[in-house]
Amino acid sequence: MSLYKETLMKHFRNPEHKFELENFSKKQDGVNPSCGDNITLYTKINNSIIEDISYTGNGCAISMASADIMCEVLKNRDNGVNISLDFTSMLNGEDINFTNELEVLNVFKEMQNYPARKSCALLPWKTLTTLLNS
Amino acid sequence: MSLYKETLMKHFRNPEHKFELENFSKKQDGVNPSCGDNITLYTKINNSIIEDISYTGNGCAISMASADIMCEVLKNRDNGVNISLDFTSMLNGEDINFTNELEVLNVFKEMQNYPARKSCALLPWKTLTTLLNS
Amino acid sequence: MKANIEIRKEFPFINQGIIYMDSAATSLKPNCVIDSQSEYYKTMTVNVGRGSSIHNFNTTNIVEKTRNTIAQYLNITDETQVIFTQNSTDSINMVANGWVRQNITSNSNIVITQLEHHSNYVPWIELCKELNIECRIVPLENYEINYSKLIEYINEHTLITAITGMSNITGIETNLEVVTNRCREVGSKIIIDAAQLIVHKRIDIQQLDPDFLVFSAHKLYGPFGLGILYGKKNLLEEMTPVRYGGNMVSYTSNLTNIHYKDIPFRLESGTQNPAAIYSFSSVFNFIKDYDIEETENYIKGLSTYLIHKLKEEGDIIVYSQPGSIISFNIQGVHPHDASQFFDEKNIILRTGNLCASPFFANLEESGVIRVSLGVHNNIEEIDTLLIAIKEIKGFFL
Amino acid sequence: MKANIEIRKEFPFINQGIIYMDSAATSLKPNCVIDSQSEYYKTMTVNVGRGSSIHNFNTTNIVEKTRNTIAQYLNITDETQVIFTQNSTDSINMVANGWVRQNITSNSNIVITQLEHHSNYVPWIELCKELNIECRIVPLENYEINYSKLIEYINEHTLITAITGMSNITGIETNLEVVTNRCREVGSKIIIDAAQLIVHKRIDIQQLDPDFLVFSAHKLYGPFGLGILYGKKNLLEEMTPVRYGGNMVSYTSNLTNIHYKDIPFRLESGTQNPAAIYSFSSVFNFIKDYDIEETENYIKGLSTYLIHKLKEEGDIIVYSQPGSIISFNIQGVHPHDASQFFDEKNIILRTGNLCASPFFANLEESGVIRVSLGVHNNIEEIDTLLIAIKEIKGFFL
Ligand SMILES: Cc1ncc(COP(=O)(O)O)c(C=O)c1O
Ligand SMILES: Cc1ncc(COP(=O)(O)O)c(C=O)c1O
Repeated sequence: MSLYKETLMKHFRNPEHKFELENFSKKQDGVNPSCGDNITLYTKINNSIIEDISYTGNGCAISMASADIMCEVLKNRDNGVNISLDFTSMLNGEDINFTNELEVLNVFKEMQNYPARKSCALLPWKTLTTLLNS
Repeated sequence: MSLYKETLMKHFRNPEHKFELENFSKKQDGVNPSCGDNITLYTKINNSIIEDISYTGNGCAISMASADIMCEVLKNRDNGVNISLDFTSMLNGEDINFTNELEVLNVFKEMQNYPARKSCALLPWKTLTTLLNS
Repeated sequence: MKANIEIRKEFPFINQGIIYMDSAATSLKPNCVIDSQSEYYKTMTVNVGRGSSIHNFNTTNIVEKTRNTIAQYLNITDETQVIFTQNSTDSINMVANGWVRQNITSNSNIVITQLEHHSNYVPWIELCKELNIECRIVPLENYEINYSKLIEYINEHTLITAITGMSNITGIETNLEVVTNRCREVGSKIIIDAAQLIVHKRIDIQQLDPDFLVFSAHKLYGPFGLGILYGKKNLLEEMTPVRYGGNMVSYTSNLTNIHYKDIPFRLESGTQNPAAIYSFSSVFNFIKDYDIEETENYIKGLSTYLIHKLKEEGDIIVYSQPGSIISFNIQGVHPHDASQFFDEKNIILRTGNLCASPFFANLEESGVIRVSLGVHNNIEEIDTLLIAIKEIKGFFL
Repeated sequence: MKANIEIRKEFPFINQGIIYMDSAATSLKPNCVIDSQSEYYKTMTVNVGRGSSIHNFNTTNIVEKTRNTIAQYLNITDETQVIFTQNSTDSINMVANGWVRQNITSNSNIVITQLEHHSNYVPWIELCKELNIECRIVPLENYEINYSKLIEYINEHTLITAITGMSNITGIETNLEVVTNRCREVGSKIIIDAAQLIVHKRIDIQQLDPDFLVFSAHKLYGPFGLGILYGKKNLLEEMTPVRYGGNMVSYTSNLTNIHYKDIPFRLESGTQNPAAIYSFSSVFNFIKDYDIEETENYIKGLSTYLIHKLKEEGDIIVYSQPGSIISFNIQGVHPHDASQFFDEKNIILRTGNLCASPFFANLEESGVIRVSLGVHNNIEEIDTLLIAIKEIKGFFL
């Protein structure tokens, strides 16, 4: 199963950010209407920097791993919206390559070939965008 | 046009019963929902005998001729409902032959082969049945 | 435009020796439309849904691609404004019950015209009766909409004006600019019944800018069982669904809190007809070959000839002007009696009130003979029709 | 019953190397159904209406003959009680808005169950919310309807009980006798959602005696875009049409007095889908070759084997009993993750909440893997499915 990379399965099986943040400053629910997968994001944001972020939720390996990886790469960043845009573009087939701390996101490149599952990988990112814009 | 027999056209062109009866005792409207043809029957009924009958209306040659012929044969009769049943059966393909004063009704036998027009020929008879049963 | 003989080959129905002059009732279906419907059943079959399998995704994709194709054809920027319905009738009733009903107040009025098909007439009459609202019916003048009355009838209290883009009796195109301008002026919404117009004119939604517009696939070379409802985004979002069920639900909580998907899905409950949708998508390839203006000119040529001959014939009332639909009456002959003679020549056309009975309210006649032409018709067929008309006159007059 | 290898030839879709286990979403379409739909377009085409031409009459006749065929199949004495709709969802919403809405009073209640598909659930929830009426949702017990609660919930104030004849998740048949008896006892009307039941059981309306019963052609080997609504005559006559338009009007007078035809036509406004109706009529020839009980026994054999193997496998929750629908979960594996593995083996089945989310309200799981079998399936296909399940477990657990 080329879709289920090792990194992805690691984050699904042993998530590091799947809990409710204490003293979060902002919280956002997200649902994938195509399957019912749901997620809640918790963030501590300070001067537009995401100081801390975590999630809880229920969903398939792809959506949960995507959430865990997202939390990992976004901590201490302030450009969540842009990364979210790039991530979406990559899934939609654009030739985007993440580098440095973001490199791990490239495991989702394969999703280009699994259009039915794109929305799973996107759920946490969509929820994040809503949170950041609200 | 085998459908438009001479007798039929005669009744259509020179109807003898197409007027509003004076002092009618019962009146009934009828409409053919499949085409909008309409008819009004006027009767003078005494002891279940149709002493007089006439019609007015708007419709195709078949329905108007059928009305005129119906009035002609029903005058001074008391078995309108039965004749109506027989007439309907004939149109529906049953081997029925009218005799004596009713013989003229046989011109409608041809309608068996024109199913789309049956309801035209039946309109006055249906209206009659409603009138007699009401 | 392709040669008529080539065009005719595309439509299997007329290759049985039938003269088809009833395109306004339903257009002929080209082979590509018929075959793609079968293809769907043979190679795709599966139900559309938001399942997770790739097959499911693919069929869902077909539906969404078609939605996009339709949006592009009509110059609609946002494809979520294209709702799949059952037919024009369904679309109109959705607007009546899903939007107008919710927004009406006791001093609102609704404007319709005497030229409407029952499908854009009865829903409004019944809604107004039920809610005790004034329904203003714009009268006709010379078989056409009386525009000065129309302008008078549409006022600040008009919630919506429901009007046909082209009469299915006369074939005359409505001056939609006059109507939409008046509606804008006083704030009335406008719903355009494009059931007839769609096949004869390339509609540009951005230019025309209606609030709602409806049509049926089956009158645009497409399959039965598929209609389109276009609406302005905010209006569609305000609409209450008239059908609740599968596919529209996003998720539920506590058994009774039901969260719906966004438009278009919120308004498309129940199993859709993906075979019809796929089949309809092939129409848009098909019509690429037929420049719509060129085709209309060709048809106008045929009808100009027909109307000329009918007038020459005498004893004939013509309700139409040259165009795709020519309705007439042979004086003294009931349209249904005439129909027998057309049948015998294998000419399919329509007689009667054509589901537009208000048209006849002030006329002596209660129906017409309607010839409606399509790209497949030709002058020989018109001549056969004229022979039939001569025979009818000979027999009845 | 024909040999499986012969039966499989009738369904072109599976001759592409696909294992189709999603019959509950939509059944496979046999060649005769696909071909007759094309035949309609190629040789009949014309719109159905009450026109006066013979072609028109013939197509109208096809519709009426099919109505009669359906009535006979269901043992309905009067074919005017068979209404053509768009699908089950449409039929249910017609009853909700056309009959229940008109007959409800403030102390009425409506009874539904937690086992319903959204199509027989959301319309009632929303109607009750809108009219501020009590909606009583019969809970489940062991994935089945809790019948003692059902009997308790249905009381003298119950205007209608809406219940599925067979769950689209568990495949378990409802004990309809218990339900109808209780309804009779207290005077509740009953509407049966036979969307799933129709293909698995020969329904005898006179014996079952429901007030309303609905199903979709596409789940009975038929085309998309066609549903059936059966109703008791007096109830159909009382129904307010939910769509007004062409075909239903008998005549109009004074522009606003609209006289309607009798049922069924009064409830079938707008252009129908005669191609789908004609195509559906061929289903009734097709199923003559398949004794329904024999077929069910065959399918039950397959599913008994499947359930046995699933239980042997371990770590699997099975929600079904042997029958055509087997829903299960692999503990620890999200159904959508599993679906990837089925895709790779070309197995079409369904995962998720199956448009029946209330079922999951008290469960930890939010979806299932659903295998739904048809007459075309065979034991080799079940074995391929089992291999996929082994692979899933190996990968995820
Ligand atoms: C039990 C049940 N009821 C209703 C429906 C709705 O059927 P349709 O989508 O054809 O209206 C379905 C299938 O989707 C079903 O399984
Ligand atoms: C002008 C007009 N409006 C509406 C309709 C209704 O279309 P449908 O029956 O496809 O809903 C028709 C055709 O029947 C029509 O000609």
